[in-house]
Amino acid sequence: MEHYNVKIDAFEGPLDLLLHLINRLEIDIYDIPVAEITEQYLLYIHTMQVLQLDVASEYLVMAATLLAIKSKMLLPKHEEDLLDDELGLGHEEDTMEELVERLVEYRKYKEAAVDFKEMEKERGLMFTKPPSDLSDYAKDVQPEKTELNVSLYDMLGAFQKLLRRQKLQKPLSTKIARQEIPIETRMAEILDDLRQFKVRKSFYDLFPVLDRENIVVTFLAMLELIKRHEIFIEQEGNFSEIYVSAMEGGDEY
Amino acid sequence: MSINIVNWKGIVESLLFAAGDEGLTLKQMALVLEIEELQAEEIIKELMEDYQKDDMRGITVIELAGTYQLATKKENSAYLKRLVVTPQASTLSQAALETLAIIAYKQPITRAEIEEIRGVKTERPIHTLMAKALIKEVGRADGSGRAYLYGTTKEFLDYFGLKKIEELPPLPEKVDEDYLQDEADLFFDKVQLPLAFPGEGQ
Amino acid sequence: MSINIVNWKGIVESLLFAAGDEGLTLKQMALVLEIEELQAEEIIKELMEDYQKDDMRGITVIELAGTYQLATKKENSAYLKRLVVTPQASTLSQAALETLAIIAYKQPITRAEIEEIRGVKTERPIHTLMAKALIKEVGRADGSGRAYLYGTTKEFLDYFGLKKIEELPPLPEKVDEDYLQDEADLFFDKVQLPLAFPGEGQ
Repeated sequence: MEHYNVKIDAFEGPLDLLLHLINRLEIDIYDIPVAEITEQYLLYIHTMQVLQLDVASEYLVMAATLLAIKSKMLLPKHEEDLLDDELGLGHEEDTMEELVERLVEYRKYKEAAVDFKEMEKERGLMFTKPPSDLSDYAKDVQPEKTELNVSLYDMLGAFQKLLRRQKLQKPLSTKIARQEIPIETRMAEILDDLRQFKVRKSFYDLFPVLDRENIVVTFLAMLELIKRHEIFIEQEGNFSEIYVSAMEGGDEY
Repeated sequence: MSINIVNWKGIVESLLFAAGDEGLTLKQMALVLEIEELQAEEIIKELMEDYQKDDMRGITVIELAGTYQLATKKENSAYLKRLVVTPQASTLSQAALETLAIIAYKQPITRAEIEEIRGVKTERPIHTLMAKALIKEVGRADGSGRAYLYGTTKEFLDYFGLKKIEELPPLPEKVDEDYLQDEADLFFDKVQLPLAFPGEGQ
Repeated sequence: MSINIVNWKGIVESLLFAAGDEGLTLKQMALVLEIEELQAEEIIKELMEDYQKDDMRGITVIELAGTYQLATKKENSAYLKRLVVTPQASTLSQAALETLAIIAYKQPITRAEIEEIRGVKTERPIHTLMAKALIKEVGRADGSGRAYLYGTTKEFLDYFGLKKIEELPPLPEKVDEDYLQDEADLFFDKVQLPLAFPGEGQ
């Protein structure tokens, strides 16, 4: 079930993926074993493809770069120098050095983003109040037609503040209402539903709540039930109604 | 009593502050703090006493129709008036900017609808924006009240350097929605395969 | 000194309360109170001290984006979360945070330069950050493309609880090697199965 959660954006790009591999292999960023890292990198790309996830072009470009560095390093030193001289290229260290530099630079901001996340959280612990309504103090004051000194961004900023402003819960309860629906819960509900009626149900009737979260969770729950042979799906012809029924003697979930 | 270990007074002060003009009833406080209403009343009485005793405070707790709320002390109202009159660093207050944003994105819109979104009275910001010719009345709403509908003006576009209202940057919810949509599309692309061969394993 | 006769601290507290999350600058306070900015600063510092000293208080004065405002103390956040809902509680994505970090430290900066550092397209995070008013266009780069340059906004400071941009923590030069480990493991736990048989499907 779990691998359904994997998204292509599990990494923020090829540099992020490389940093991850470097960490996982516990190697020094300034002394990267090119062959190993390339192999691991390609394995990852391959996995993504097995999982039928789109692999963004940036990842493929990086794969090519790694392969180029690796193959150049395999060449005997003098041949490689000859080749470089012929083609007017620098040494392979230059490309590797460049990559390491990029990794180090990127890592700084990735780390800073961790700080930002923490600051965001800390700030969220403090609550403020909207400006008081002071109209009573200003009844006889006429707004002057002065030069404005604000930009579109000030307006958007004020609007963001408004959106972030907390509101009293109505009706007030001690629990926060919105909750994610666990797939397991939805699976049990679907099974109950199907077993109770003992007949097949239209696929579409199994989506009682048409919000995105519900649709996705219900769909995932169905996939999992199919995998576990707990439900059965039939369709008589292309584009005809899809029916879902409970399998007899399926494991009690 | 445990009341002295947990800082109930401080917590109640926080709650009253965040509740703003809406205030809180004893029942609400008791619910949030998971205590009895009687205890809540005791805490708020103590808090009120503290405020009363301390002449240096600029705010106080008031009771209005069964709800408690924080408010500025009456003695300081002259300064609040000056706050309203004193020219702002930026010439539009945050209240006015918020109101302008709501009108820009949701026009035509009535004052009641704006107040619903902002949660506070909006008479004055509308007044200010009208005086600065950034908004205007564009019609009347259907219904008994026939309330005025507000919209932005040509001056608004000029001022913010927009050719037309559609040039406003999209709202974040909109962006997030688009983003979710993409994600969902991606997801449904991915999982199509198993659906196509549902009974295969049987 | 007249500061002790007029209850300045109380007045400032009233003003801050009324200003709410719009906050007040020293300049505004000085204007309203008809005193020097330095005096205003002195008063606010005293007020902040009073709040800090008194553990029983549930609110405090914070400095955000060049303004002072009242806010609830962090310790009480658990109770406040029971009382209020924050409609836009959604936090920034990893992509948005990285992009924002690059902009914050290297502003003004073009999108191409950001993409150079991140190694991926960054159009969407920039879009989100603009819509959330955390960044803005601050000019155009020289050169043929005349690309937009991005910088952070006042809302950025507010959102992250910063007084001013100089208050940003220094950019980490030396990085702790472990920081990535957790999230990485999470991913590989999930995909371990296919990883074990990479060539199987061929």
